[in-house]
Amino acid sequence: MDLTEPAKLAAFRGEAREWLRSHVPSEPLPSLDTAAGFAAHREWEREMYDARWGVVTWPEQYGGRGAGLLEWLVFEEEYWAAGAPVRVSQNGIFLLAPTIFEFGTREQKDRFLPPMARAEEVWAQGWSEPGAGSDLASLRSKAEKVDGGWRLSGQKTWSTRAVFADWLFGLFRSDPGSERHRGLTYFLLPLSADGVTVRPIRQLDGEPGFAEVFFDSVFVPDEHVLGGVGEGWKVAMSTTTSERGLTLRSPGRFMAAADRLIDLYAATRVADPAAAAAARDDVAQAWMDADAYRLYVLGTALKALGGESIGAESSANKLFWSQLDVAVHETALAMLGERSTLEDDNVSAPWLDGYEFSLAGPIYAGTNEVQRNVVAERVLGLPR
Amino acid sequence: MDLTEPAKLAAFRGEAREWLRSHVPSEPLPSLDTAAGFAAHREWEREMYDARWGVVTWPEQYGGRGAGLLEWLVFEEEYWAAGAPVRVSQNGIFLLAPTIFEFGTREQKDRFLPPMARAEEVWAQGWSEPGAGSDLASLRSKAEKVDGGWRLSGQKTWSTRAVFADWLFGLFRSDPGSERHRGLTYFLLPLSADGVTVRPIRQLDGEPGFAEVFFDSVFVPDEHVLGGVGEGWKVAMSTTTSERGLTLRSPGRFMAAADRLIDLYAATRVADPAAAAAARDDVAQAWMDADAYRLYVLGTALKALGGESIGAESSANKLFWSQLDVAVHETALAMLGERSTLEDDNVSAPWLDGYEFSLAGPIYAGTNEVQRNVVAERVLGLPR
Amino acid sequence: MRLTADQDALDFAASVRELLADVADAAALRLAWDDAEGRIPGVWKRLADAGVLGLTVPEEYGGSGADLTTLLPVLVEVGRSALPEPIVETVVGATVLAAAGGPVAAEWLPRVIAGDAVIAVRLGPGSLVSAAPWADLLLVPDHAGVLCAVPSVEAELRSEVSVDRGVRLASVDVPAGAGTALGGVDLDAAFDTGVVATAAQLVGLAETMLAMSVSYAKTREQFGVPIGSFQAIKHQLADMYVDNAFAVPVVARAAWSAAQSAPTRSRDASHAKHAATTAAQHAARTALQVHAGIGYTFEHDLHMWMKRSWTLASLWGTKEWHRERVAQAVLTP
Amino acid sequence: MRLTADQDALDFAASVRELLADVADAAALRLAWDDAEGRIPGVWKRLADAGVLGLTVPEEYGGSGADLTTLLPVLVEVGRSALPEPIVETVVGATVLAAAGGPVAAEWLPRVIAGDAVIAVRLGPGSLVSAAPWADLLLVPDHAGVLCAVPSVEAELRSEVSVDRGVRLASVDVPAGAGTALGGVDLDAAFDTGVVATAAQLVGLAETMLAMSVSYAKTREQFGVPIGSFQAIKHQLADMYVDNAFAVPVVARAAWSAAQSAPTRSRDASHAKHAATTAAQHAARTALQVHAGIGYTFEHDLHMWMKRSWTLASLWGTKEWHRERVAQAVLTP
Repeated sequence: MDLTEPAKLAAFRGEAREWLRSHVPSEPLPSLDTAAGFAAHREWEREMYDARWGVVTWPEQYGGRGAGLLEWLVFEEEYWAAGAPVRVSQNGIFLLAPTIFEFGTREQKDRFLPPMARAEEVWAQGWSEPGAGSDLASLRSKAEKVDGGWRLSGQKTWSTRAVFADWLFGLFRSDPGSERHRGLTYFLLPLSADGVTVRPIRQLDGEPGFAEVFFDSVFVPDEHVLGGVGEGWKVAMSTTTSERGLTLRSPGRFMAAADRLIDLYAATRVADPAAAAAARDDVAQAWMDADAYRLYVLGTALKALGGESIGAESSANKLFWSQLDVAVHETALAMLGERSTLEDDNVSAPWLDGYEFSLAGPIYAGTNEVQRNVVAERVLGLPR
Repeated sequence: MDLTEPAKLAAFRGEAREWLRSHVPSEPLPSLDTAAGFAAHREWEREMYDARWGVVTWPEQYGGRGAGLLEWLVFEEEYWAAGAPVRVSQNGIFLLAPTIFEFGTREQKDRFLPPMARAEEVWAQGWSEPGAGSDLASLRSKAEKVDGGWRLSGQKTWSTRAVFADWLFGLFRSDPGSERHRGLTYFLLPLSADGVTVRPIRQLDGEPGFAEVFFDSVFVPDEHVLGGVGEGWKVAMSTTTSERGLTLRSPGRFMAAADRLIDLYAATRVADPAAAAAARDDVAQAWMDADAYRLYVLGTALKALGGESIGAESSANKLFWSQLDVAVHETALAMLGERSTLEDDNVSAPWLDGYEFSLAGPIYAGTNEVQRNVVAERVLGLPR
Repeated sequence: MRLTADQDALDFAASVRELLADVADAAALRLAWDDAEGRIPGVWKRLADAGVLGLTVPEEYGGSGADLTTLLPVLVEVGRSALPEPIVETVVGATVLAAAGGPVAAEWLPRVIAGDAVIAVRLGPGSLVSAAPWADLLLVPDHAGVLCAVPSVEAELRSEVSVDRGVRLASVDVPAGAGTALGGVDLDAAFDTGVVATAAQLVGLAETMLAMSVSYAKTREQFGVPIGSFQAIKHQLADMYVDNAFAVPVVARAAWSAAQSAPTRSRDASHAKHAATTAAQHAARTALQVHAGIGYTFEHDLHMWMKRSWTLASLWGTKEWHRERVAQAVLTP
Repeated sequence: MRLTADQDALDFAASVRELLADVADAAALRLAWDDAEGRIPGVWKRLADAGVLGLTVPEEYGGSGADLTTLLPVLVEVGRSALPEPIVETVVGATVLAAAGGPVAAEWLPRVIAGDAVIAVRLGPGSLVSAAPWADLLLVPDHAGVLCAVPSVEAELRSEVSVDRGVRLASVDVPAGAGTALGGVDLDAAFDTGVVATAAQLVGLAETMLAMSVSYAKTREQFGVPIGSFQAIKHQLADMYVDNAFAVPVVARAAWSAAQSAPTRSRDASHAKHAATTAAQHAARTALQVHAGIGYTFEHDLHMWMKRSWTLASLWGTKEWHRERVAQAVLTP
């Protein structure tokens, strides 16, 4: 066993911390769900990209540092500890990019990765449909082959960032006779294309965090098909695995939240000792769970580096962080008491926002009910 | 609304309390799962019967007081508050007797009720079979019609008290071609009958609290069939409903347990303040839940007295008390710390026994998984 | 004995339920949420005309002189409909005024009964005053801690913005010398009345969230079947049902104890708030999980009930505060 | 970096696992439970011969001088098999003796390594001494609170009867003047070693209870299908898996911190005991619910693992005690 951080990794951490310390905006950026906020977040991404901190895990030729899993975990710890903004490019750099690296042509990589990394092109996802949520394989939006490309028709929903994003990646049924996982194709298209209509959906906090996207015979050229025609499911799964797995919910985020919770506890101990006393055990539990999550992900990363596959662990992972995230925020709100629902309170507002955000955790990227099925059937081998 | 205890009820309470105060054995009786303990419990039942406290809800002609539901709840509160022994006659007086009163012939009532009430004949139940637990309707033990009666063959299991009991009531498949709920008949038979073999099963605490019962062509005369031939399921359900419902888990039992928990808390606050502090919230929760259970059952009883049917409420009831019972004991064991597993410690032993007993709660009389299905389907109307 | 409200009280509540279904359905609620004032026009007057606002006001002031057990089922209906109206605040305020008596009571109580005045109160551990921005009269402690009746025009309010657009919260400062001191009032009793009234609303909120979830689970299909046929959904909804079913009689008993000024009044009120808050929070979490994506949207009605359960959980003492109050009552010899 | 034991340690643990499967299966365990002595004849010597007992003893005393991270996977195996042998007590005792050095260490450590001596220790918040009735040497505080090495023949034991027949607990009284005072020992470090070693066993217990439950759920049929095909069973088992999966790395890290005498050693040890205890208690409850009736019997093996999880949860500090210890480390600036 060896948990000492290697010198090279420690140096990387130091470099990241130093840069973040001097560049993270002192004031929080305006909400990502407003035009102004979206633009401000694009600028921040560009600033990171220029310093080669935007896509650390990418190859240098695409503006990254070719960072490995451990560097990535370290960078995320430093990123969130520094109180840096949420990543507007998240869908692209964490969900789509790994798929492009795996399935994209040389032309697609050169066309899509650089503007994605610079946040000049922000991506929205097109997975779910009104009738296809947890049951993703039941989607019906279709793609008809035409000369030189395809015509897409149908509707997607829960498309995160689609209101302000530039491009969308998603699955469409390219074989009319097909069912379930077969006959699907993975398309990339600009939201500005003719026939695309984006209808914002106000989420729990009232902001248009996601949207419905309607497709009325939208033309997409053949070169914007990612992976093989009819192989969309296989291609997409590589993405949703990474979504559930390591690359979307880095421990740094929860460690930072647990640290903020401890600060809140310290303040509450002065302002409302009884409320602090009642929350003490939960605060300790939250810190322990965040620490356990960090260790579990580290262990999984080391396994992956050791060549082991990490498939269904990502479901256990998602169950744990999504419950941890809700619990951390519930504990904070309990301490905030009568002020916990105030949107104009500097202390409460971030916790309230965070709570509303955390409530999506057990739902998206495969509900926790689906995740428990996955653990039971694929990890434990129970009958379907 | 009116929660004042009527004068007549208060008088009944006073009479019961007075009698119990002067008659409940000062020393706990030896374990029910030993021959000596079983005999001692029979004597106690006989003593209660002679004072007409044994079967208070029965008609006076059978040794009861014709007590209503409210009197019964009051008696149970006083009974458990007085620290009186567990009821060795339980299976008979609470499970079988209501069925005999409903379905029995005049002869059967006169034959079986008096010795049951005097604990001269203690009853064991014969429901479950190795292949039929939660899925009770799948039972296979059979009854063949012969001249003047029936011949029973097969095996029952989890037969509570069967090791020392005198008689058994149970379901057997009297129509060989039948399936599921059809073709079952309800039989009464002495465990001393030829062809009956009782094999004790040691339960969690190592004591033979229940048994397997084997039937090798056991003759049972026609007059010991309860209810109609082939109508056993309907007859039995009236019993299992009462088992799940009001008459087996009276609130008095949990109120007494919560009060003992509060005493333990007070003692722990002196002996191990940190352990008491850690348990404080759980102790308060336990008291609140016991009190809520008392109120819920009172409300249900008042509904029943108002002529409303209480069917599926009994499943909600079972879910609540079984979880409450486990929680009360877990809280006690947490306070007892390193001494919590000691069988020879006067303080720990009763809590440890109680914990082991409580662990059966979520399992028997229909597992809590089955109960949740019942609530979801029969109360909430969700699809099967 | 009877653990539910009397039949006439139930009938009255049923009529209020019809009234609210008529004038305060989800669509009306949504309009109120988007409205700067945050209330449903006309409802207050309708409630007054129906006799809700005067129900617990003593007859000498023109009220019906009923006790909390009679009002209880109405408060459950108010919770069921997530009504954005200051009923609890006004009812508690009227109770305080009636107990204080004198000219202030004589002046204000008839106006309350007629639906011409809203009262907001500050009692218990909190410092925010719910409904203060809506109130005509504020019952708040002055700098010396003496409860005073202060016309809101004379008070200084700092309004807050709650995630629940159906409530209005504010801090209130009373200038020295403003208002009329109220003597001879049992403030603990008044607080407990507000606590039980809030618990009743929480029970109603939980019932509606359960009903919404059950009907959604029956109709929403995934994997070719209604999601309500999955055991994972069934069991979550069953637990949600059980939690609230066991809170209901606890709240009823608390209303009885308050009406009777029983020695256990405060303990029972705290038990009620704790049980109802736990049930409503559980219901909100489960309802969202069962609705999944659609429940996470502002377009769907669910969030208005969820957020009301958040605010009512945080007002009149948190469940942790009330659990400790119960602990002090039952754990201290 | 590496969060699991080194390969040679894993290989060694695998060989111990084979040994235990051979000489300490459930049948042997059952015999030990029914036996007055409560141990499995010959196993102790076999473990000594395999090098388990000397693994962490310094080489100067004839041991292998390995640290806790090397012993860790062996301790998980001990937990998996619910082995009724005083390994943790003896390992911790040997650590204390080695730290104290001198003639006592020189006399006893070789005997420990050879499997000729069992040590029991009293450290931490508890007052019961686990394995004392089996011990040849007791390391317990005298009346002045100084830790002494006392041959058990010189001590007064009051044995207790635990529901777990695979442990032996006793209160120990040391007559004035008996034994040898042990100086220069970091008792907190020794206690933390025992805490982490116990946590490792709890993780192993949980793994076995999960495996038992999964295989039962695959074979037991009700309503015409394996009960493991019911979502209610699947989800309980999935949660059980997740709970333990996240405790494993916490325990590993604690072993590393102990081996390195890291400043966070005590915090990490307490975190490990808390996480492993929570996982094992959760596993015991779920395993019984999944097994239902059959799991409630003394004939079935499950109860031996359940009860071991109860005793190990209660020894070396309860999870509440350890949670508070973590709280004091992370919540106090």
